[in-house]
Amino acid sequence: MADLILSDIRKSYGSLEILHGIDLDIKSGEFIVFVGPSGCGKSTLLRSIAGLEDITSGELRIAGELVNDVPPSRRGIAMVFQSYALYPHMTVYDNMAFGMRIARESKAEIDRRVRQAAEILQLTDYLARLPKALSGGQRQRVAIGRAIVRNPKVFLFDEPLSNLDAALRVATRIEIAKLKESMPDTTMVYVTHDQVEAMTLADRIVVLKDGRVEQVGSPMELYCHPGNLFVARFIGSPAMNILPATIERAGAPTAVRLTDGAVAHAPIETPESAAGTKVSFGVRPEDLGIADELDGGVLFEGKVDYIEQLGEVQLVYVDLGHAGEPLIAKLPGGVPVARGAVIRLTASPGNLHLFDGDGRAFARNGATAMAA
Amino acid sequence: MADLILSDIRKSYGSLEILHGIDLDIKSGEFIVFVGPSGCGKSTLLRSIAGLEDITSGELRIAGELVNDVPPSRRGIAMVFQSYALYPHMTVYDNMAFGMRIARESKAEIDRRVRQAAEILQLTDYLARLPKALSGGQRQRVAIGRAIVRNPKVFLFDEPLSNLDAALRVATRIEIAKLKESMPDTTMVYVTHDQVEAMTLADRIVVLKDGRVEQVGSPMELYCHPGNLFVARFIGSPAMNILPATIERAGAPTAVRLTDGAVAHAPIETPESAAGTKVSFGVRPEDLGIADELDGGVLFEGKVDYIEQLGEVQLVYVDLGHAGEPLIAKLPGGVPVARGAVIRLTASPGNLHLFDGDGRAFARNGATAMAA
Amino acid sequence: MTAQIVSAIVTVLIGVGGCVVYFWGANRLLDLVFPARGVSGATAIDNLRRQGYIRPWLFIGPALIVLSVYLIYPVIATFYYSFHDRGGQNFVGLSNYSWALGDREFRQAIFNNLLWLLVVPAACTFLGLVIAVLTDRIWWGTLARSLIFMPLAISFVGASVIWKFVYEYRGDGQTQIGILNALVQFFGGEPQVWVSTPFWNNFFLMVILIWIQTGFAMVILSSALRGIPEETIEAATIDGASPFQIFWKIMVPQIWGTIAVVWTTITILVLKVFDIILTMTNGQWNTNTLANLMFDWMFRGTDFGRGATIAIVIMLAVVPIMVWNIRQATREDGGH
Amino acid sequence: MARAPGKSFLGRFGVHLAVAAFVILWTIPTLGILVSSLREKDQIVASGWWTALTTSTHMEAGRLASGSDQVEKDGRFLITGNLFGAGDGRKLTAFGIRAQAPAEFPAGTVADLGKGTTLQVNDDGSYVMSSPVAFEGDRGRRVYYAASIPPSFTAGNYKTVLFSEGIGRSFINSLTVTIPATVIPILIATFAAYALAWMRFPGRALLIATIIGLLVVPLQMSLIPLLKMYNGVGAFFGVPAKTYLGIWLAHTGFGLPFAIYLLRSYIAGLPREIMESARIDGASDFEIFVKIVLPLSFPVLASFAIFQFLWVWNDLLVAMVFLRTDADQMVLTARLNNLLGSRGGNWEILTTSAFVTILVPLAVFFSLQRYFVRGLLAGSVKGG
Amino acid sequence: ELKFKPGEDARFHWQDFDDLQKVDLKDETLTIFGPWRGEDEALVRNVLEYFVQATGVELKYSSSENYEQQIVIDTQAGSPPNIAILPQPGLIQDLASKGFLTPLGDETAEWVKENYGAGRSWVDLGTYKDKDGKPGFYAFPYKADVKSLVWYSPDNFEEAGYEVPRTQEELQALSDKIVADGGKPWCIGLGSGGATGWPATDWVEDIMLRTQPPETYDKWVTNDIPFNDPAVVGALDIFSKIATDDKLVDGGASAVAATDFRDSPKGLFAVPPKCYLHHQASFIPSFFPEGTKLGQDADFFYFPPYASKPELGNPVLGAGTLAMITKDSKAARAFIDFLKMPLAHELWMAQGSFVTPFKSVNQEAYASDALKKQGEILATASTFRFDGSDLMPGKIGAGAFWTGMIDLVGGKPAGDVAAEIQKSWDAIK
Ligand SMILES: Nc1ncnc2c1ncn2[C@@H]1O[C@H](COP(=O)(O)OP(=O)(O)OP(=O)(O)O)[C@@H](O)[C@H]1O
Ligand SMILES: Nc1ncnc2c1ncn2[C@@H]1O[C@H](COP(=O)(O)OP(=O)(O)OP(=O)(O)O)[C@@H](O)[C@H]1O
Ligand SMILES: [Mg+2]
Ligand SMILES: [Mg+2]
Repeated sequence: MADLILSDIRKSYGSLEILHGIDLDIKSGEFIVFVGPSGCGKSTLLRSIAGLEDITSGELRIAGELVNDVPPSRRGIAMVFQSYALYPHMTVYDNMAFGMRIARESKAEIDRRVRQAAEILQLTDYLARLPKALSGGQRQRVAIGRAIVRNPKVFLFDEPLSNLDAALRVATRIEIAKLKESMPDTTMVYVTHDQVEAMTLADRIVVLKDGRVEQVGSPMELYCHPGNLFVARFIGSPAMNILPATIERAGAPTAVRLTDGAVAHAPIETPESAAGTKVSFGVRPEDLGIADELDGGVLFEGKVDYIEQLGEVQLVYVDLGHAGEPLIAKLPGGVPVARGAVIRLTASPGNLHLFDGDGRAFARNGATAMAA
Repeated sequence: MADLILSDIRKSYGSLEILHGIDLDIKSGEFIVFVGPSGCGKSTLLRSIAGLEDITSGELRIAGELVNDVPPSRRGIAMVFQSYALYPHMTVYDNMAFGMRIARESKAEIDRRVRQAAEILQLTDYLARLPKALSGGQRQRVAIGRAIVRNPKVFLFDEPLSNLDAALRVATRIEIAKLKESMPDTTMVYVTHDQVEAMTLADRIVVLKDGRVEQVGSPMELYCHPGNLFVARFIGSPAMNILPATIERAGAPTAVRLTDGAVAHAPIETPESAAGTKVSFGVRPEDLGIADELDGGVLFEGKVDYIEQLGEVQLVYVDLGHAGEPLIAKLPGGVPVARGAVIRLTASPGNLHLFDGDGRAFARNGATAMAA
Repeated sequence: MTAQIVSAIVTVLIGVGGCVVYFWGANRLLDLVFPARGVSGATAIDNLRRQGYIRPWLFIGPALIVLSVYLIYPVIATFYYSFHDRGGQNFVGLSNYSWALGDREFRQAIFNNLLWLLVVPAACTFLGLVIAVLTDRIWWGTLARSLIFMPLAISFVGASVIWKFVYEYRGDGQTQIGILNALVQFFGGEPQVWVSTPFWNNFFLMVILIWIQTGFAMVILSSALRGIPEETIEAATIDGASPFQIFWKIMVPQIWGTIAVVWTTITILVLKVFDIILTMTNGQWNTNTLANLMFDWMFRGTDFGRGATIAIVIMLAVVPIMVWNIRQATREDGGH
Repeated sequence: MARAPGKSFLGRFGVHLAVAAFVILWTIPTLGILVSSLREKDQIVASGWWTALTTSTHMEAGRLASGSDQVEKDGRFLITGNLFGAGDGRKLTAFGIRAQAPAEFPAGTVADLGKGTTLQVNDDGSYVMSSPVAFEGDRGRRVYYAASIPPSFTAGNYKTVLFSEGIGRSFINSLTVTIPATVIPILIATFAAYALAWMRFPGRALLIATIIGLLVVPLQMSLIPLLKMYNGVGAFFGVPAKTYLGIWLAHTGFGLPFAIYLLRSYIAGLPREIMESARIDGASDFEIFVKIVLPLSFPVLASFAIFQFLWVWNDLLVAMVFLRTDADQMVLTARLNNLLGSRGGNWEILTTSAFVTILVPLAVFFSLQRYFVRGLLAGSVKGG
Repeated sequence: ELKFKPGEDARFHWQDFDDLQKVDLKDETLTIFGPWRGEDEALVRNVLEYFVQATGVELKYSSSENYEQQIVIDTQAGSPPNIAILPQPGLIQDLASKGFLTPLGDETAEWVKENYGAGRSWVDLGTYKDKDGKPGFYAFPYKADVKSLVWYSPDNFEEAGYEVPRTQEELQALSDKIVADGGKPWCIGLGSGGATGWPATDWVEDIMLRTQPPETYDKWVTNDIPFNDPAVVGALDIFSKIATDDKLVDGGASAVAATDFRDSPKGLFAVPPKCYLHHQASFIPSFFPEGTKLGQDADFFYFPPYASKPELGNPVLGAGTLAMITKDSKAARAFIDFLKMPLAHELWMAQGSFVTPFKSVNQEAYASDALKKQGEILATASTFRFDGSDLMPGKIGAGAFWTGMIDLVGGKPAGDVAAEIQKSWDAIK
């Protein structure tokens, strides 16, 4: 039982406020992922939870207990540092065993758990080395290993996989997922930049921006119903295409007119008052398709500017003619497109997004959207 | 003009050989990406090129000149370190300006270039800060900035984007691509773990494993024609599914029988002698589809073990019944699959891969394969 | 007065400036003689290589010259004297050494020195470390450090006065002006003549050096402590380590190199210590040490031969430390 | 900023307590001489310095005025006067006329000295001795008394020391010796330490060991050969043998082994990537040294500077040997030393000069403290 | 500034000053290195000032706490001062034997013999062997200390009805009486930091001179009789009987070695007195409590001889500083000549703390009666002997002897102590 309650957490360095009042309710056993642009305060928030930073104001409760003044060692946490923080004078083995030795676990138990973690992280060959004789990825794995051999109530991970190669990353990610499954009561808080990690691991994702929570929700919720423009662009890669548009007819569905004249009908309810207002129209690159293949009418037409081949898919950058960023479409690798050629794209209405002038999403009739 | 020629480069730490004879021919202006599992020697190789490690044996030529004994500063390189290596006592601005100041560039020029780089890397607000007051990602950006303000013949990047968030990563990646384009003569050597980076940026990718080159080729070449099992599994995410099989009929196309009886016909030429031998059969998750939707016969049938929802796509883990890793299929997000249900999968013959007992790929009649 | 101050400032500027000019100028000169900028690639690289051979010597050159003149040359002279008679004129072979071996006082001094070597470096380093750690993060740490540093700033003569007022003995029943005896008396004990209590008086003398040198250890160690990466301490805190465990298992190992430096320096200082002994007891009551004995023979006995012989013995005592340090230095090389 | 290990109230309190204990232990002896330096010469050896802070009772002896001062009044001969000087804070509680019974009579009582002679001493020290017959002799009678002495301090010792002749000049001389003798070894040693830590050349390990070995060379052994050499050089070039340059170099030589040893061990520990990065940025060794190594070595440079400053500042022997002893070159320690009597019993001068000389090093210590920066390397490299 | 205006005070031989003015040393420098610091330095500078004013020489006087060390270094390194003035004959002997001193010549020796009280003794004192073993007169005595003094407080004596003793036997009786009265006769303090022990050597030497003929003393000092000769052991024994008897010394035996010699006389003036007698040389009044008036609050008597040994007369133990030429020059010679003038002595006599055996000086010039009395003791001495420990080699006289004394007061039998010292002596032969 280790739920985490953050109420109005603020943190300043000198006069510079980094966290502007974070409210968060993390249930025991939940897997929470923090995402957000670099420098938005993820590490700071994590470190505040760990007790490594004194929070300037607000309350932090772990398992119901106010821990504002409880030292880190008494909070029952394990943490993977973004900068590893390995003990430079200890071998990999000792780095991992340190916490358990402190807790006076038996030699045999320590050995068992260290070896097991080393196995998972493919570190068995390096157990006797000092950190300085390790590669970047190996160091990161040691940092992870150090956390997972312990048995805390709360796990804190600060970008634990950023230096790992794809295969190892997948493997470790799965290990973390399994770890989570094997300890259903353990709460995990995880910072990452990797969409895939966030999507696959999280029960809920917390999107941070400039020290504020933008949205909290399950991965699918964030993907399908981003609460605002920021989240919409932040979740998903490449980012959602956002275009200026005007509401032609409010209500449900709403009709919007794009700059180049095309009209899209989205199953989104807008208040009557919104009619005629300028809104942002969003569509994800992967929701776009070649117009004649799909049922809807042509939404976009433009010249192919640039193609990025990614193997099974390709990213097509389409110049819509008017100034602004190119539209990106993610098309299957097989679709023949040529640079410079004109391309017509469309998307199904259920995959369209609308944001008001302040960037807030219009409420959507969820069910219809999904079905469409 | 700065081509790089590595001949039989070896590097040992004490008695431990890390690089076992690397041969590589990098043309001037090429963008080369090193990939490989963590600890395979990428950083070491990069550092050897930079002159930070004395190579134990072999020859290294930059622009035709043997540089084994040339100090780093005279090799005309810029490098981004995996561990940042920022000057802790200098502000971000000074960190970036340092190299140019040493080169006695004019104040105005320094300022212009530093500000430009800061703009690109979104560091303008942090120019006056010391590294210790930066977030992980910000530090990494400073490290990149430091390299790009200089004007070297060869750029060396050691995982420059690993701490950046998706949006910034894409942006920086594109900046690097643009940078490359704006300096067609500058050679770039880039270490990354990120498939997408490798695929989008590289002219050629070098796959390393345990200090040896496994394969060198353009991204598509490696994706479509992995030279061996290691490369096949390493390139692409999730990794290619590899299954034991027996060659039923050699020649072109080859027929192989999978463990559970299905027979696949791949447009691959195998020598007659191979008939009946055990081989490895490979198919990428993204090349698999639900059997009844595609033309080929059913290749795999199994129970859905686990589904990972990634938004536009989903990863389906299929238990094929016999021991071994589950088969992974990457299916469009919309395809309805249910955990526990039986699923039948297939793939088009052009996307099948065959590897002999030693893991080497059988030569494929490239053109036919692509067409199929 | 102003003229004096001005001339002092000029003198200082000349002294310091000359030094700066040398380093800057020598490097400049090297760059000019073997230019690396603005010449063709191959020449530049050749020149760089040449620079690489020469530059280290430019860097250590002044140090080497100064060391040779001020230390190596005297060492050689000492060595020479140790084979000569009291005036340094007649060669006497090894007789000074054989004298030393047979001399009771010499053996006593060796024994005392061993005691000092066992106790003082360990105590100073340990106390210095503990104080450095404790004062590291409290708000009045700087003040506390300054107070503990203060003994170091007091000259040896001053220190001996101070300790006179600590160890001073007055007959039983009289007003004690030594605080130690006053305390003893206050608690009903009998005042002691601390500096002449056999065997233990060595320790009372050691206390003085410990009192002085702890500040030295503290200063160096506290600058080293601040170099420890903060995150490793944070990580250990999270790992549940107590402050004690963090101290022993995380901080101490990371500044081990500095501890070794401090230990070595104090060990060597102990080998050389004589001021305290000279002013407090002059080696009487069996408190002599080698350095004081050397001093005695040099300036009281005016026997240069024997003085030099003892000096050579002192220098030989440092050989194990040198060997250990060579090892250390070569090991670092591997790690770099 | 992260917190101190151990955040509990008890933990923190314990730290403060422990530090306080150390500080007290370390300061008591020094406090002793500080107090002593503010006391009268005689007081210093008469009672423990800690009693100086409280009122104490002392047995003292005084002499009455001699017979030549007597007046005749009402047929009796009177000698009056005061045992205490004007403005004296002492109070007399009892007096006596025999050394064996010094407090026989309470203050103010009239003591019978026999043969009709009486003596009355009041608590303010005033007395009246009266006798039916005239007093004889020119030696006044001795009386004994118990006086309670309020805490009394004097700045006299400091006046003696601070206003002694030539002290200002010596102060400047000391600075003239000390500043270059601190800066020069730092410069020379830092360069050497950098070379020994980060440059490759043959014989490096051996050099390091030699330098450590040289730490042990006893200063006293070096003086004679060096002075001989100075005299030789001076005679050869026709310049004085004893110059500031000479003493700077001498102090430099004596301080170098420790400086190099200390600095090398620190500089060798700087993260290698930073140097590599600078190297790639095109910096030469000289530039790396000046722009990277020097600023990053501030903490250790500051520590060494403190020590070297101290040693030179407090040094007497080297200064006496390598400098002339006239006003032009006499350093502060030598000057203060000369205030001491030939037999060195002037505790008040010793204690006072100990405090006078301590001030400058303490100021140096304080001002260099701020270079003991925490986390100087923070944020530069990741991993570890 | 001259302290006494030339020609004005009849106590001084101003003629000397006029003579001195005939010596022209305008372009000369004279460096003098002496043992006097603090107040003494001021006094000696006053004297030197006359030399400077008269001759025009540029004179540099310096001293140092570690002057022994420094003179060794300076002479050895070849940059000695012109004149060194030292109180240790042992050290001078060493310098002479290494050839660092310039002989003063027979006429000077002759002069000393003629003009000084117990002149022979002083000449012997200044005569040392040079490098080749040839004896020569090197050290000119200037400023003496009388050591055979016992200090007391006249008031205390008066009150208790004690008389100044004239013989050792009377002294013994007095001591017994004091004990019987419940007091402690002696204050003895041997503490002197690194030189702890030396005051006891004065005791022993004084006792030696009172129990043995001067020839034995001389042989002892040169080790012609061993240190553990019964004659010496006897003297040690007499001293140890006093110093180790808790009844006889203030603070008890254990305080003897621990008490600083500078603090120890203060016991005389304590209320009530801690002791009644203190054996110490003529310099000690500078360590009396501030305001103590010599002659009134404190006085001394001559450490008396044994009535049972009339043949030994009135021996005096003393010490003094000796001037020598360490670097010859015209000015150095002139300075030695200056020291031969009564004026050079009188100028210091008049400032106090100076005693001289020079017979031609005007005794009226003494600053106090006490000094005058000391001067008389010196002038009327039947035997004068220089402090023996200063005559012994440094390692003994300023080493083993001191240590031995500490052992002695610590309770070690006199015979063992003597044997131990003799062993050290053997070791340096
Ligand atoms: N100083 C050293 N001593 C011994 N082995 C070392 C040393 N430095 C690195 N190694 C080993 O060399 C191998 C290659 O290291 P390198 O840093 O080149 O790996 P990498 O490919 O960059 O890995 P990563 O992607 O994790 O950064 C690793 O196995 C590492 O453990
Ligand atoms: N010591 C400090 N003083 C001032 N500002 C700081 C300090 N440490 C961090 N910051 C600032 O606080 C902000 C949040 O930092 P934090 O490390 O939490 O970011 P982050 O979200 O973890 O970023 P990243 O993904 O790049 O690691 C950043 O803008 C950073 O510059
Ligand atoms: Mg972070
Ligand atoms: Mg790497």
